[in-house]
Amino acid sequence: MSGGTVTATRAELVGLDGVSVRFGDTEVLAPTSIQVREREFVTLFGPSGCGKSTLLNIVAGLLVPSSGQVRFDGKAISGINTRIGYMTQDDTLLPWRTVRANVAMPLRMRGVPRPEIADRVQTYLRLLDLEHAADRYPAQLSGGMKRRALLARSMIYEPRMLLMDEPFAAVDARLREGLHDEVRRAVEQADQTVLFVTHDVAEAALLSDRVLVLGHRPGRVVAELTMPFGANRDLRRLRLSEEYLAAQLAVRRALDTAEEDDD
Amino acid sequence: MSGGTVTATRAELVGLDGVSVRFGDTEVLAPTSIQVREREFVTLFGPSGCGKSTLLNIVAGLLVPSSGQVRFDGKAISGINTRIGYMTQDDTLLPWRTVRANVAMPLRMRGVPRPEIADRVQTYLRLLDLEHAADRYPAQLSGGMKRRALLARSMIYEPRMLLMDEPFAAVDARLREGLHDEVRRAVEQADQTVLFVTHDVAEAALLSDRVLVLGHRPGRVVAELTMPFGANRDLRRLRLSEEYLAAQLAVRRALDTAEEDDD
Amino acid sequence: MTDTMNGRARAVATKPVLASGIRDRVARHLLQAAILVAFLLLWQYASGRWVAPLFISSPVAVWDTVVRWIADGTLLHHAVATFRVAVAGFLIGGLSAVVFGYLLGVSRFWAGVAEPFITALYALPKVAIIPLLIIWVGVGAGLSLVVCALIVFLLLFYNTFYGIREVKPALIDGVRIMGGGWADVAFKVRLPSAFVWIVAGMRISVPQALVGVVTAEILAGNRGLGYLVSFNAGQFNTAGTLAAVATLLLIGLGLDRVVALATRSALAWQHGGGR
Amino acid sequence: MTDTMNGRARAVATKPVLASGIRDRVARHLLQAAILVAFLLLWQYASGRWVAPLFISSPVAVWDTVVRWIADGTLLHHAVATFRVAVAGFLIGGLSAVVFGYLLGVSRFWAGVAEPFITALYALPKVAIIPLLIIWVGVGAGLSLVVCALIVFLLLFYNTFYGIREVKPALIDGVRIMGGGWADVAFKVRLPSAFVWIVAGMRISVPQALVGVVTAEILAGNRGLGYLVSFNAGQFNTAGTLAAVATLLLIGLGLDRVVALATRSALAWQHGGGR
Amino acid sequence: GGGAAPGAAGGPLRIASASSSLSAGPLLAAMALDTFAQAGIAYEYTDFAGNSPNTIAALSAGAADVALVGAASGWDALQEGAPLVVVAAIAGNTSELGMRTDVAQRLGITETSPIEQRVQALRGLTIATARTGSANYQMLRSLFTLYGLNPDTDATIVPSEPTAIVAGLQNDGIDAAFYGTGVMQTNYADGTAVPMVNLPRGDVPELEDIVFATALVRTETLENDPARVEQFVTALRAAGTAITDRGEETRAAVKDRYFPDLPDEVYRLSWDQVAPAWILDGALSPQQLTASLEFQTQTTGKPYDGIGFEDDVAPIARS
Ligand SMILES: Nc1ncnc2c1ncn2[C@@H]1O[C@H](COP(=O)(O)OP(=O)(O)OP(=O)(O)O)[C@@H](O)[C@H]1O
Ligand SMILES: Nc1ncnc2c1ncn2[C@@H]1O[C@H](COP(=O)(O)OP(=O)(O)OP(=O)(O)O)[C@@H](O)[C@H]1O
Ligand SMILES: [Mg+2]
Ligand SMILES: [Mg+2]
Repeated sequence: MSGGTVTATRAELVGLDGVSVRFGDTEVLAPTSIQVREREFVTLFGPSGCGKSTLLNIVAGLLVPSSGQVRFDGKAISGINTRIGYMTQDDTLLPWRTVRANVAMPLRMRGVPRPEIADRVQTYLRLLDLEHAADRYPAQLSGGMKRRALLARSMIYEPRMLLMDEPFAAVDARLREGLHDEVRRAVEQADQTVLFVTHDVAEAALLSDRVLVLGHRPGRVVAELTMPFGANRDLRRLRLSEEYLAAQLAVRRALDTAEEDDD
Repeated sequence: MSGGTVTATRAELVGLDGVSVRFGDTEVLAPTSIQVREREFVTLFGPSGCGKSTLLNIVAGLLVPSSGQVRFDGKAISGINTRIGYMTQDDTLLPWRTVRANVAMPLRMRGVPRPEIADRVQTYLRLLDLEHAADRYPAQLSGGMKRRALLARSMIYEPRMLLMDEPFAAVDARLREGLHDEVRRAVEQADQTVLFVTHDVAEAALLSDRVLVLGHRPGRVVAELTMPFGANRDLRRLRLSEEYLAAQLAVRRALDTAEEDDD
Repeated sequence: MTDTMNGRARAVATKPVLASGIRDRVARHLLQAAILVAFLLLWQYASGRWVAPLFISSPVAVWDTVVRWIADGTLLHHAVATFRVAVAGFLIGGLSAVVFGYLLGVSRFWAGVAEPFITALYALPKVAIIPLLIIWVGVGAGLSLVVCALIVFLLLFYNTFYGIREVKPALIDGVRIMGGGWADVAFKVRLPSAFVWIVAGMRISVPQALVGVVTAEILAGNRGLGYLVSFNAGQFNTAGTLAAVATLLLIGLGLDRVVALATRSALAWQHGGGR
Repeated sequence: MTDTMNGRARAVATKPVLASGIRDRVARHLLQAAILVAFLLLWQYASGRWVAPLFISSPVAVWDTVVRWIADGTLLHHAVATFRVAVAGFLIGGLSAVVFGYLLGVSRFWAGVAEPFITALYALPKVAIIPLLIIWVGVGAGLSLVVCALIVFLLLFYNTFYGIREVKPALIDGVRIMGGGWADVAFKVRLPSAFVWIVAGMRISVPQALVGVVTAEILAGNRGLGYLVSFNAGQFNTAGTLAAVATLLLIGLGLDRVVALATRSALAWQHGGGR
Repeated sequence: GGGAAPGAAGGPLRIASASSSLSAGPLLAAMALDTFAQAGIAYEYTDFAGNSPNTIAALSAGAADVALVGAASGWDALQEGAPLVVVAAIAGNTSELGMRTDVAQRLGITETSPIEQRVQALRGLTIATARTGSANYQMLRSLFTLYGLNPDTDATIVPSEPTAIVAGLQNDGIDAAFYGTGVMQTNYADGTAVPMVNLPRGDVPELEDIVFATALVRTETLENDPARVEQFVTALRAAGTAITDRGEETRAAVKDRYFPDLPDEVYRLSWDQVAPAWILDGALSPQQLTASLEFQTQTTGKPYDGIGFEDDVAPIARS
């Protein structure tokens, strides 16, 4: 439980107070309060349609909630939040640019010198196994390759915070393990904060400092689990450990309870 | 091993002989031969970009291979194959129709009487937990809900064969288990044949009669594994069994070998 | 149409959405009224001071003429004549444009073959073929109808054609695999998908339908608003000319509004505001 | 453009793709040539048999006139005059259309405010305001330029406007989150995305640019192909009229081809053929 | 742009003409023989394709220095207060009425029948004429009124344009046409129509004094640069003299320059028909003005009391 206590003492990075969302007559999100601290890895976990992407959109400043306050780094969010990287659930690669150009875009917008851009793009393309496809247009990529290009684009500028909506769903098992390491490293060494969405219990248990389990109709937080693996976890060892299995079981049980509430 | 031998005696439904695909200068698929028999559940498993979706497109008649023969039910495929249901990796819901209308579409095209359509649509919407969203347009759905609507649309007309490209990736764990049952039932009771793509080792092991492991650059079949669980498997029991864990390990090992070949 | 700010969706309670929508609309209409009034005042002021009334008349004089024409029925008589022909011409030209644009949009080969000829027809100054048209269809309403239908056809054809081409092929494939025939592909995929383009084309061609009729009436007509325009222009009755032009503008704007309303509900699916 | 059949992608070796592309293109050009020849033969045959030469002259007579005009420099002199003005008018009208279409496309409020005024301007028969234009810009090249730029502006404006509106908002959001400013959004997302629309608008407006110049030249001119048209029409010299019209058509088609070529490579990303 | 300042005295004289047809014969002759050079000025010519209002707009805006227009449009402009002044009368009545040969035969009339009978015969016919509100259009209506016909109900008048008129007479689309000389000569030549009412010849005495084409300048031009106006009129008169004295040569020069492709027979017919209507000295009499204005009042219903011989006709144009 040491991990939980460590992060609990850090400053708040994201604060949602009584945030709710309606689309027309439908209440999509009941008033919800969530806090994410600096360098914390928080996972949103819950049934499809419960409002996970909606919550990420709110933090990204893309959606103004119907009620409630949203703070980022102590200040109310007004307008698009440019201090984050957002790996969306939908494809937002620009179809008229090659993979390389798409991935380089955030750096060019930030005025990074060209040689450095080329270097960093190369690094990320290698990391995501996209080197051979660097000069293809999105229409020429496979489904998983598009997701990986998007992932590269959201990570390359090392933003303060990463919002990741099912980032590894279309990635094969082997590459996925490598990326798990990469994301944890981002939190532990690059001081990034992560808000993560997945449907994979194991993934949620493995990576998170905290898991928020959501229920639906309307969406709301029904359980909160702190993962006991602490910072600087060794994923390789953790995968084979008993406590990891126990954590998975806990997450699954929380989800089941949440859904039984519904029925 | 009984399952393997049972399916091996059935008639061929899909036959690819020395099929290869090039896009411009890139060889995407090396000459490959694959057979799928009637009422068989075959899973394509392999790294992202190895040509899994490409293979499905060929069976669907959407892509004409650069070389080789493609048979379906004994006859060469020419043009779109309308005896299949195809759950694509990309979103192909019609944005200008509601979920209900999208799901009903194949039945209306087949001239099914209206009351029957309404019934069957209702059944499938319930099965996929979409009843409450039946009258929304695709733009008003969450990512997972879109995938589920697509799934309903590809299954509702109970085609001879189902092509499913990562159908459950965005579906939560609980619903997924229900859908696993449903798909196996389609094979065992409705005499359907399934060609399936997933990145989830456990899912591949659990559902398949046969798993084809693909390697990449260029895509090709590097291993073939027959799952020993036979027809009429009880998924609930299987999930807790030793042989299931063993099968998963076998799939994972085959994949690892395939990828080491690459490097 | 109203509740989405640029790139930033709003998820607010139903009431406030409507309220802000109404507030926006009121602001918009007030602004438009202000611009219109400013324009009229400027026009009235300029008339006789900066520009001779012979050329620009004045709003008051135009208004007087319009009132007089309404009273004696002149306006109704000519407006109905023009309007009728314009509607008929629009329907004929528009329908053939959609059909033809569809057919060429789905066939790259025939599109390639037909395209230069259509472009040539399009590049032809219509004034140059008026004599030929007169031989074929005579003068009067027939001529106006043909000119109008031709103009509408050409404008709408291009947009339909491009719209049909821009359809996502994956959607078509999906429908064909489900067992959809060409009619399903046409009416369930291609046309709905091209609808935004077709609507844009309609907004472009509706006013031109009127302009086409009026041009033909000016060149060879004895009825209609075009006749009123040229009749008054010939007598340097600028107030009369502008009164006819103003009526034309109002009819054009009115038709445009009708098209906009008729197509709005059919495009409702776009405004899910979802991401 | 060549290797995708309708809804059915082809993944064949590089060689065969090209070969079938070339075969298609040859077939297309042969067919076009056949249609053209058939048309010319029919025209020649009909002339004097079914229709008086006064109206349709004949291909041979038109050809003779063209040859004569080329020899004595008439054609070059007038064509250059028209072409120059058309290009300038197209650039002026086109650029302002893209800028203005962009600005209104991004702002729903201002679009709502400005839209009826633009529609009104668009619905105005240009012939009705020619006297006003003559007062403001005089006659000659200035008048042609203004008429041409106005027509191009209005046609291209609508397509740019709709194109900018049709941009997927998620793409814009993505770029803004990455830290993109308005210029990034404009040049990296909105304009590339609206490009298909703008291209369609250009194909619509290029021929009309010529038509605009020619119309102005016909109405008041002493130079240009429009003058040539009206000068010959005034003498009932139909061969001369049609020779000028034919030259106009060729220039129009040529300009259209230039636009098509210039825009093709910029749209290459669409033809990935991927699904 | 051509909207140059009115005082561009140094440059060529910018002549705008509503039409390059033979109605403007004296001007065409002046340009073809370049009597302008003899008078000491250079000129620049713009043709307005039959549209007098546009021509007057160009003149008023300073885009032209002299305008040759259909007189009717000129009177309307003057009545509406345009600051213009007549500097020359170019042609009297040049209009003619031609009838399809078979219609004339059916009605049993010829060019030599009494004028009353010829006009009455138009009852119920479809008659094409020039654009609505043009001089020809108004002349036709006035012809109707003179002989007791109602132009709005007794016949169908279709505004049309030259090619369409020739075609209409050839393919039976119309029964008759009323237009300036130079159009129906094509039909006379090929036999599809016959001349029926010839106004240049004086078939209708009431319409004889009506002036059909005039040359206008801006009042300020006359005040600031009378010499230029005089040069222009001098050049016109020189052309008039040439038409009288060297008829063949002038006719050939005009054909060469402005009608190179018109068949000889048609051109000759036209020239001979319209020549009597030209006002070769450019002079306008008070009677002609009065007749013209009275005629126009009949057709438009408008009074032309704002126009006076002293105010609106330059001394150089008075006879
Ligand atoms: N139009 C195209 N042009 C060039 N290459 C293409 C094109 N379409 C697909 N490819 C390439 O073909 C390969 C196979 O693609 P495919 O979509 O079949 O992969 P996949 O196995 O389904 O991958 P994933 O698991 O990521 O969906 C990829 O490397 C892709 O880049
Ligand atoms: N524009 C809209 N109009 C109406 N309802 C909407 C709209 N956009 C989203 N919703 C609804 O909001 C709910 C939450 O959507 P959200 O995308 O946040 O779900 P999610 O938790 O991300 O689901 P998934 O796991 O499937 O991605 C869904 O029920 C969806 O139908
Ligand atoms: Mg989601
Ligand atoms: Mg795939």
